[in-house]
Amino acid sequence: MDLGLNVKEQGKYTVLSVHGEVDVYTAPKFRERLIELVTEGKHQIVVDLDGVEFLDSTGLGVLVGGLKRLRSHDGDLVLVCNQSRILKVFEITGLTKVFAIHTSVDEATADS
Amino acid sequence: MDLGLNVKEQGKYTVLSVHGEVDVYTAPKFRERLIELVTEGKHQIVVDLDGVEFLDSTGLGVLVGGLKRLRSHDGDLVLVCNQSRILKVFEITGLTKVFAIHTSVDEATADS
Amino acid sequence: MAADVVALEIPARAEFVALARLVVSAMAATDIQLADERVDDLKLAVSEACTNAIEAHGAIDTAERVRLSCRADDRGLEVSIEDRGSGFDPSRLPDHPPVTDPDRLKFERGLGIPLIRALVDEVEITSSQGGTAVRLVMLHAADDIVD
Amino acid sequence: MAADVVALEIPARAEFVALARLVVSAMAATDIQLADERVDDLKLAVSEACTNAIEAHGAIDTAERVRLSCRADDRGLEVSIEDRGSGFDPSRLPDHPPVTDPDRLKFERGLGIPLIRALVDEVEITSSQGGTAVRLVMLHAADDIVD
Ligand SMILES: Nc1ncnc2c1ncn2[C@@H]1O[C@H](COP(=O)(O)OP(=O)(O)O)[C@@H](O)[C@H]1O
Ligand SMILES: Nc1ncnc2c1ncn2[C@@H]1O[C@H](COP(=O)(O)OP(=O)(O)O)[C@@H](O)[C@H]1O
Repeated sequence: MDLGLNVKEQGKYTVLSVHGEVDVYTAPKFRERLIELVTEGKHQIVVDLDGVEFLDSTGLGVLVGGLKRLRSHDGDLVLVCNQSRILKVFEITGLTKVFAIHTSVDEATADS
Repeated sequence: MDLGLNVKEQGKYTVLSVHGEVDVYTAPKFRERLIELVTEGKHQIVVDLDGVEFLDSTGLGVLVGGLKRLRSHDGDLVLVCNQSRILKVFEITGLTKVFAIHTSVDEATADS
Repeated sequence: MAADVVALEIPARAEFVALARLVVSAMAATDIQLADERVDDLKLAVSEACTNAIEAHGAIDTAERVRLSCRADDRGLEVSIEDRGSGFDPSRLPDHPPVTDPDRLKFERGLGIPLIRALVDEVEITSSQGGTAVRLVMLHAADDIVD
Repeated sequence: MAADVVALEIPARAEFVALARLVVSAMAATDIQLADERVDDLKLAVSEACTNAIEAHGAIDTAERVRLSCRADDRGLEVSIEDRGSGFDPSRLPDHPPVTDPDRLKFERGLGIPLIRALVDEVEITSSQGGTAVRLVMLHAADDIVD
């Protein structure tokens, strides 16, 4: 099982697109990439979840950890997600109130 | 798991395209469709295996059974197959010498 | 319909959780009465429970495998996940702060069991010092059941 | 590398052979040393052996499940398929007529075990009146082995 991670810059934002399954096996790779980006000074991060086929609580933990880290740098982490089964997981855990969730990368980076 | 079976006429030939996995579970459906065609008087049959993801000895048995039935009606059953992993199964079992195997439906029906 | 039971044993390592999900998908595919969305919910719940089981084995460093059993019958699909970890008390899990509280961000973990409870129709957790069994049921007709 | 072992038990019914293949694929996916083509060959061999096991249970009408065990280690991937059917004598299977003989067309069956033997690196069949065990091995480096 593979997790794909692609990074591109869009205006003042760094867009991290995630592909594949995010679970306890693949989450460490995702977490490391996020931390790397923050360390490189990218403090406005958009995580695009539209290529994600599966996301469990370990994946949610990586996102919450990333958001916390960015907030401590006065940065932000926002999401792009249009898949109902993924959105549902954010709703159940109340994380829709913690993350700004956009319908496209363009919308998420509109103020660039 | 689903087996897809599509029939079309091409000149004097009837082309049966098989999609999905042919194993002990799906082979009966395949066998019945072939027998139906022969019963309807279709005696020149091309079985297109290019959409097949898996084929085991049960599938080979269906093809051998079909060929036998058609030969007894002075008909024929020829194959279309370009996938090496499927061709390998015909080679191992010596069935490449029993079936004419073509690289396209057009080639298989060229004398239509 | 007689019950179909598939049993699976996996090494207690992270890379095998995907296999548990795969078996649930495959089992669900033979059960046309469960909508895709409900199968996805069950897969997520199974994945959470397997992750916990694997972590429980990791904590005591045992080579024992984690056992899954999937049962399809008239009622629905039932999946049990069993481990030989040191157990826990499911009634004493910490509550999360309300989502409006900034403290919420402290919680990178502890979302698994709440998710499981929200996603499937029946959850039964039996735990002792010798291990934990989580039984998850997705019913064919959840609407018939009074919550 | 310590061996990883995954065990699977399936109802002895045709629709579960696909699940056996799926588990072998998933197990093989964690083993980067096996080329895709060799994994396909192993899947086909496992599928043939499971089909035989399921048919053996069907013949004596038992509700027992068929057991698979997949083991990945340094040597390669090993899959065992066990049934509780009434067994057979693998050394006494009929030979097929040569492919040039028109009689060849009489053989719609009996291709499974020849395929298994041709596809995997090691095959061991142990059979008695109480059941049959087929052990299939796909080695990482088949070339090192003298045939
Ligand atoms: N199978 C288990 N064996 C032992 N402890 C468990 C098990 N499942 C859950 N727990 C305990 O319950 C806690 C909460 O689990 P969960 O809600 O899934 O969140 P997380 O696994 O992210 O901590 C775990 O941290 C663990 O202490
Ligand atoms: N697991 C088994 N238990 C009992 N008999 C078996 C088993 N596997 C194979 N056989 C016997 O060997 C024969 C040949 O098997 P095979 O080559 O796979 O072809 P087929 O299954 O198409 O007959 C079967 O017909 C059956 O009689």
